[in-house]
Amino acid sequence: MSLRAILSRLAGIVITIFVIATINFVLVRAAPGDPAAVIAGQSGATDEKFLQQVRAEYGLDKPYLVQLGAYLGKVATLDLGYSYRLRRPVKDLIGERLGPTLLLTLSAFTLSLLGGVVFGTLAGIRHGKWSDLAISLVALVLYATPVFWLGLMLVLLFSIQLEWLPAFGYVDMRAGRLGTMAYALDVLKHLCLPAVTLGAIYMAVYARLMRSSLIEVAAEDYIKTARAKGLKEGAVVRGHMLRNASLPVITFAGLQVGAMIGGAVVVETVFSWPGLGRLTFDAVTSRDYPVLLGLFLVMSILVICVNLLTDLIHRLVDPRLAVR
Amino acid sequence: MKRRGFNKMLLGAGVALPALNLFRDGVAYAQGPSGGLTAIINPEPPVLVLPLNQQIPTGTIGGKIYESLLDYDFDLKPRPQLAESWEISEDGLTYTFHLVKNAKWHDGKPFTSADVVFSCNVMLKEVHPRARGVFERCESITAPDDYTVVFKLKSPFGPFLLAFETSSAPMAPKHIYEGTDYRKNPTNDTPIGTGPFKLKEWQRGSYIHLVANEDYYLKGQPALTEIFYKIIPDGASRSVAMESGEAQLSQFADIEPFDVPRLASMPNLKMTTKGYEFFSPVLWYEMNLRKKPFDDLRFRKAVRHLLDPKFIVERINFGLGKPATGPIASTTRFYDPNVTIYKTDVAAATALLDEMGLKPGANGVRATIRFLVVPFGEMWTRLGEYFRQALKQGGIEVVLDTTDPAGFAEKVSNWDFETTSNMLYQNGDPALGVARSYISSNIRKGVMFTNTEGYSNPEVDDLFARAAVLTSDKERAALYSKVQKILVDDLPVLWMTEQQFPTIHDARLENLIDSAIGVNGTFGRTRWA
Amino acid sequence: MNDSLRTFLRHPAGTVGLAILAVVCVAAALAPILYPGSPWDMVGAPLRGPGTLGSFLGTDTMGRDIASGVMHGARVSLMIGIASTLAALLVGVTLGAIAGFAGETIDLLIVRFIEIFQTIPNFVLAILLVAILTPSIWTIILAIGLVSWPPLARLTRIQVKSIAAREFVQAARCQGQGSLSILLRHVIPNAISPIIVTGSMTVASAILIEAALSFMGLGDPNYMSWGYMIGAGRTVIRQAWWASVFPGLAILLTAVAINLIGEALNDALNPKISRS
Amino acid sequence: MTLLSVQNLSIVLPVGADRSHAVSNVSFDVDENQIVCLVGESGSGKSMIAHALLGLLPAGIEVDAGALMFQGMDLARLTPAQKRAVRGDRISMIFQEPLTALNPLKRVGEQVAEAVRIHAGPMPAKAVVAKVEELFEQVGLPDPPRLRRAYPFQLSGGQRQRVMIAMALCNNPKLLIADEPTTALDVTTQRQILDLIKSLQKTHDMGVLFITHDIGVVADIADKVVVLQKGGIVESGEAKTVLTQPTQPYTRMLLDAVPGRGAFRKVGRSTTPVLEVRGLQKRFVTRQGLFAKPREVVAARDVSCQLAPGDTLAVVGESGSGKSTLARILLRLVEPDAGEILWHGASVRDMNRKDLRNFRRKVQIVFQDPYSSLDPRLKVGESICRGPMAFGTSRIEAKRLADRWLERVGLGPQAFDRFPHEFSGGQRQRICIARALALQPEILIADEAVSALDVSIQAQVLDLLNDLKVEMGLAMIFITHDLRVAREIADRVLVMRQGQIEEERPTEELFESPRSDYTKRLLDAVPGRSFFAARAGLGVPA
Repeated sequence: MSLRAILSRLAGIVITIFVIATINFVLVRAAPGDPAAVIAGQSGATDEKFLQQVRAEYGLDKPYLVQLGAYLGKVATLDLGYSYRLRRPVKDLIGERLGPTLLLTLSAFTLSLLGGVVFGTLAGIRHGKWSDLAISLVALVLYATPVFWLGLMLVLLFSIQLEWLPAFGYVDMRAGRLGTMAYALDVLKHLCLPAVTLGAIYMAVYARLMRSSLIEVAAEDYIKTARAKGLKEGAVVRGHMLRNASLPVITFAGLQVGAMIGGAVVVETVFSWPGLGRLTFDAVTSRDYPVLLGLFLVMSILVICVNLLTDLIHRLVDPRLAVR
Repeated sequence: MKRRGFNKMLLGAGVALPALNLFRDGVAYAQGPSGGLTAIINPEPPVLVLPLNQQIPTGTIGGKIYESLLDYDFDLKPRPQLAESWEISEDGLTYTFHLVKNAKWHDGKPFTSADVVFSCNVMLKEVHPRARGVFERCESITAPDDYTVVFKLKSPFGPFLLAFETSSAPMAPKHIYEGTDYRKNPTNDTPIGTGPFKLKEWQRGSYIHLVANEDYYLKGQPALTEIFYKIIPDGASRSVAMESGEAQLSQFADIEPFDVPRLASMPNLKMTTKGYEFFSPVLWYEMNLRKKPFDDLRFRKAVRHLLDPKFIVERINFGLGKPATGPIASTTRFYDPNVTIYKTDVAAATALLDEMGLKPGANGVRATIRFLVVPFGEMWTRLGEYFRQALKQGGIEVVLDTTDPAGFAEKVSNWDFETTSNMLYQNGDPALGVARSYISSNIRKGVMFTNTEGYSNPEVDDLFARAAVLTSDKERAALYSKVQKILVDDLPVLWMTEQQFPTIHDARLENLIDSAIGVNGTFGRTRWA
Repeated sequence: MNDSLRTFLRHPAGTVGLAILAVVCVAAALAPILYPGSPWDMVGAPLRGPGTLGSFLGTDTMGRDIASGVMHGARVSLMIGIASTLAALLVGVTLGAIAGFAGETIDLLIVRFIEIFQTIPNFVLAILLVAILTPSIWTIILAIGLVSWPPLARLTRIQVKSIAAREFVQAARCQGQGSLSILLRHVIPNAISPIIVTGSMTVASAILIEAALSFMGLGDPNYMSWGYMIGAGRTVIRQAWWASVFPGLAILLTAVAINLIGEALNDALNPKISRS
Repeated sequence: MTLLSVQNLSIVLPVGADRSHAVSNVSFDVDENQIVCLVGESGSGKSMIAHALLGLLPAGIEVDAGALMFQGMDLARLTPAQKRAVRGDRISMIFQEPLTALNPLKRVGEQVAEAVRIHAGPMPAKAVVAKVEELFEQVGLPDPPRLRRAYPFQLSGGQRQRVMIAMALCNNPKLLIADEPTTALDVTTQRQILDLIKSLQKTHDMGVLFITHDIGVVADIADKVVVLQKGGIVESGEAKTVLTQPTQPYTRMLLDAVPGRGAFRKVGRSTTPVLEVRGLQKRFVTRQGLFAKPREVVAARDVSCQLAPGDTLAVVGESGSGKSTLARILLRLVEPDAGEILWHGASVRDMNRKDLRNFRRKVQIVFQDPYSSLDPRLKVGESICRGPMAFGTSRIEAKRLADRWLERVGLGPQAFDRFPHEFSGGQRQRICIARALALQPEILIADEAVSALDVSIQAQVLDLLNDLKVEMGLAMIFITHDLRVAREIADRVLVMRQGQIEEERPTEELFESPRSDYTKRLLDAVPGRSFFAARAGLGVPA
């Protein structure tokens, strides 16, 4: 990638971030209700004097444009403001929750991508056979399953009936004392159900995509060439089909990251996972504007980052992009 | 579905997951207590500095870190806490408290009368609306020596001794807060109190870890080595936590009512509804009396006849609570059962509506009203749904509106609603927790938990005012009886039930609930059997 | 078109999908007849299991009939699914068509706009919109419509662009036909079938989004919807699995049916398959 | 000695196809050190035979009778493992599309190395590399060490095909199957590849089964010819015999249909031009992003030419020469960067919307791809009607017009209510012509209008165009990559290369005494040129 290309890419990202920041700001300010009253109401003291003080403190008494300008300026300096309700800097709040969400979404992302590619490949190379039918059917059903319901059913099965896995939470708080390994293992145990829940639906999506992509690739001339060379079927699949067929899956997966983070909100709610998703829901229900603004921005940046990552993977896999 | 059924299904589907068995032994939730307690907290408190915030979870955890001068038994009789003893002057105007001598703040500084004066006279007056209401009645608050505090009242105030509950008047360290912006004090993240537990770690969104305060002024306290408050925002997960033993204590509305009987019947768990006497919440349906047709007593009576408190107790609260007869809860002082009793009676209701001229329209609807659903959980949603279905029998159509907590507070406090439901704590005394909902001087736009329905009756105002300043319980009781009769006849709100909260805990926990504030208490004596 | 219909009907998945959807539609249509009155009515004892007299899918915590709720819920889900898809189509197809057919600058602007909307996590945006505008059936439709249009716009743009580059469009231009007439008579009709397919699938995803919103307590409290039922039933899942399992199955079946139909439509409308 | 003997081969098609067998009862031999050409038009089943040999038939299509004897074994009856052992080792194959035949994500050297390793067994990496570079050397690829590391998209079409050949040669196959290996290439490249295959065949003593639709190619390389039509053999035998003394009418027709053998056209006296182009410039710039370097392709550099009434100008060039862009610029479907287009002296570039419509009405175009140039959702009659109706003709009148034109292009009015997919490629191209002519244009631009058609159909369409031209006094711009077609139809020929005019001359002059080296190379590369020249010289009846 040339310097120019990198610069162009960065400029695009910066513009996107600022546009998103502006949209978020306008959207949230359009909400009915006086944020000052919200702060005051939550703190327990409600008199006009205090309201005024809060308004002044957060610049709520200034015109919208000034507020927007101030907000954008703060965003540029990575200052995401201060939570009225939780009395803490938004940056800290998000910082604390970022880890669990990254862990959840990245595990689910990896799981769905790997699972999708594997199952999609199985179905694709056995195109029309019963195993294809079975995988396609499961994928179809999973794809249509409400993610929260799936989570509930998994809890019912694995936590309540079988008692194999914890139903909720991030880590058993006593695990920390047993050493890093035990702690990590405990987190992993807690991660299983949420990650599977979140990943399963996307796994279905990617499996379907991989399957059709593989069937399409199988009809390509270079597969005929590979066969004409005398390659074994397995080598044809491994050496010539997989990489080519996974390209559209990678592209699509990059596009789905935003949706996945949306899914994380529901999954984190069902499993009490202390991540950005839960924070979002709490912030929406309590109209915690600065937190919302910060969350939207961070989530969008997260999506942009993962997009960049998938782009990079794409470049690694596809030499045609690397050279350009 | 039975466990066996599930297992069979799993095998039938050919899903063998032997690898997952590895985890099975690792999940040792029901591990024996080792001096520590794991409790549930919900929602996550915004801060733990009790003087700055009095939401329920802040009170529950803050009650371990902070203390006030007094504690109360189940009959709301004061007991010593930071005050060893106290005297009241004959005229009821001077209260003298003698403080414990060996109390220390968590940072090692001694606790003295200067801290009490600072808290009651300066800090709480600024940041704590309820405390301000009480301490503004004081002419002076002085400290003759390091361990004595004298409160001089402008006029007698019957329930003054009830004002020293932990959440109502938490003591704040003068050396930390004096002269600072309280809300932005950097130590707010590491609260400093005098209580038997100190904050060790707060893993936001996950848990709050308290450890025993070794310098606590009472010998042998605390008995527990640490308390984990696990933040579990999801109701079903909270039940699972209790069931699995991962958590050993839940309080207030942590466990959804329908789950309470099941958990209560589990052999390793115990349930009690004691320890909420100080709060004694009463649940009611509220109508905006400024709007038609709610200003018409006949309409309110008609609606009251359509509602059945027993249904709420049985179906919505699953037996937790009992029908309320009037504004004062039967668990507090001055309750009078001899008031008008409204029966559930559709015919009576329709007769009243007919009398008002509210005749059924072509579709059988007499009137359409809106109901603001309280956004605090399942129970509140069900209350709205029940209200709608109950009023339908009388031909009143109810449209439900939903909103978020902030929007709810804003709408109700700004009188922008038709009907809603609400529940208020009585805080130990009618003068502290009941009068505020009915006296006309407390019609304050923009402020929650005031006389938001807009009820105004000079006689009621007068009775409440007089009862507050009397010191004789007998005289006060007479006035409160009178006010209860008037209110029940006037129906400013439709009282439904006296709510009971279940405290569910590990059966091996001892001395857990021993005061009128129960789970908000210090837990200094709580220990494992 | 007849070919397409034949291909569609020959498609087993399409027939199964149609059959399931027909059942759902019949349930929706018959709900007020089989269960007159409101699904909120408390008709019996609470938490009665399925198969008991008078409530064959059981009752919930307040004694409301699950079967009645599922049937009435079908009306709400279908209504919201279709209405919000139409809203998304309106925005998406219009923007996509303009981007695909207009000049480079407008195209670039619209593409950027679409990209930005795709970057925002869409369910979170839906939550935000509904919460801000307060939950009601209209705000839910609006919110779902507003978060569902970008893929449709993208698809429309690509379709329109590729059709517009085809030689028959250039031929039409050379024949002297006007731009608007070319867009409406040649480009859109040829671009429309994948949009119809994606649109039909959007109905399924709209139903899922609505369910998730209701589940999180952001539904219209005056309409009994499947998501609400799961949300309300979830807390009693050990005592009354039927309260959340049946509405969940209803969502699942409906979404599966719509996706099956979409796939069959895809095959039927795809000239490569139907005409070879 | 016979290397391959195809005996009574039949290949069955799945139910529902347009015929029951792709190939039936086909027999022929390929000897060692011999090039056998399978020649036939589309649908003749020639590729199926090639694929059947290597067991690469698509799913659902199977050999149901006959034997494919190769070195004593029947290829049709091998186990999968045996098949793999033969493939790429003793028999190898090259395909039509060198771009799609190579895996786009793998370095070409690696793809060849793979073929080496499969059959040679374990080998040191260095030896494989050496082998690959040697093969690259053999097939005439420049700088093998560098090219070995290139990806397919970095190579030209000819280079890719050389890689394919290298891959095919790596295990010294006895038999090479070449399935239309030059069809997708430019004519000069085609010549090089043909020469390469021929020389390699000699040096490696291979048998080659060469599949092609172009009888010119056959004339250049074949030792033996097998003519196929609709899955059956029409005629086969020694190339010389079959080509010079065809016994079957179909073979004769194939030979006669090859364009560009008749007398040259007489150049009309130049009158005032209807259309004149001066100094046309066009660069395509694709912007990659805000700061990225834009990519640039020159499509026209100072292009000037003119067209008189009744004149036919052929624009000839290889792919990327800018000839199609020229057509689109003329119609203002693409805006040029600079230059003038004059229509009866009026500047087309300055025309307003109304004038432009009227101009376009007079200048109609027929496109290359008959499949994408008709709206698949419109009845063909409707497609024709739309034009006149756009200029105010009533529907009834337009329909009458359409019927007449459908009749005129040989389809008949009953075609009016049918959809494009019901027609063959040649028929569609007739419909396109009808659509263009229904507007009574003065100029007809044919953009590769016959390139996608089989040679027999091509001849018919060229005849039709010729007739119509004379009938209507049309001026025509004929854009083609095929010099033979240009010679057949044009009065004058304009040769383009990389957006520039190489030379513009009357057809006869250009063919008889080309001036530019490039034109000479183009002419030399025309397949079967000498054979057809000789054939014309021999006075074989046309």
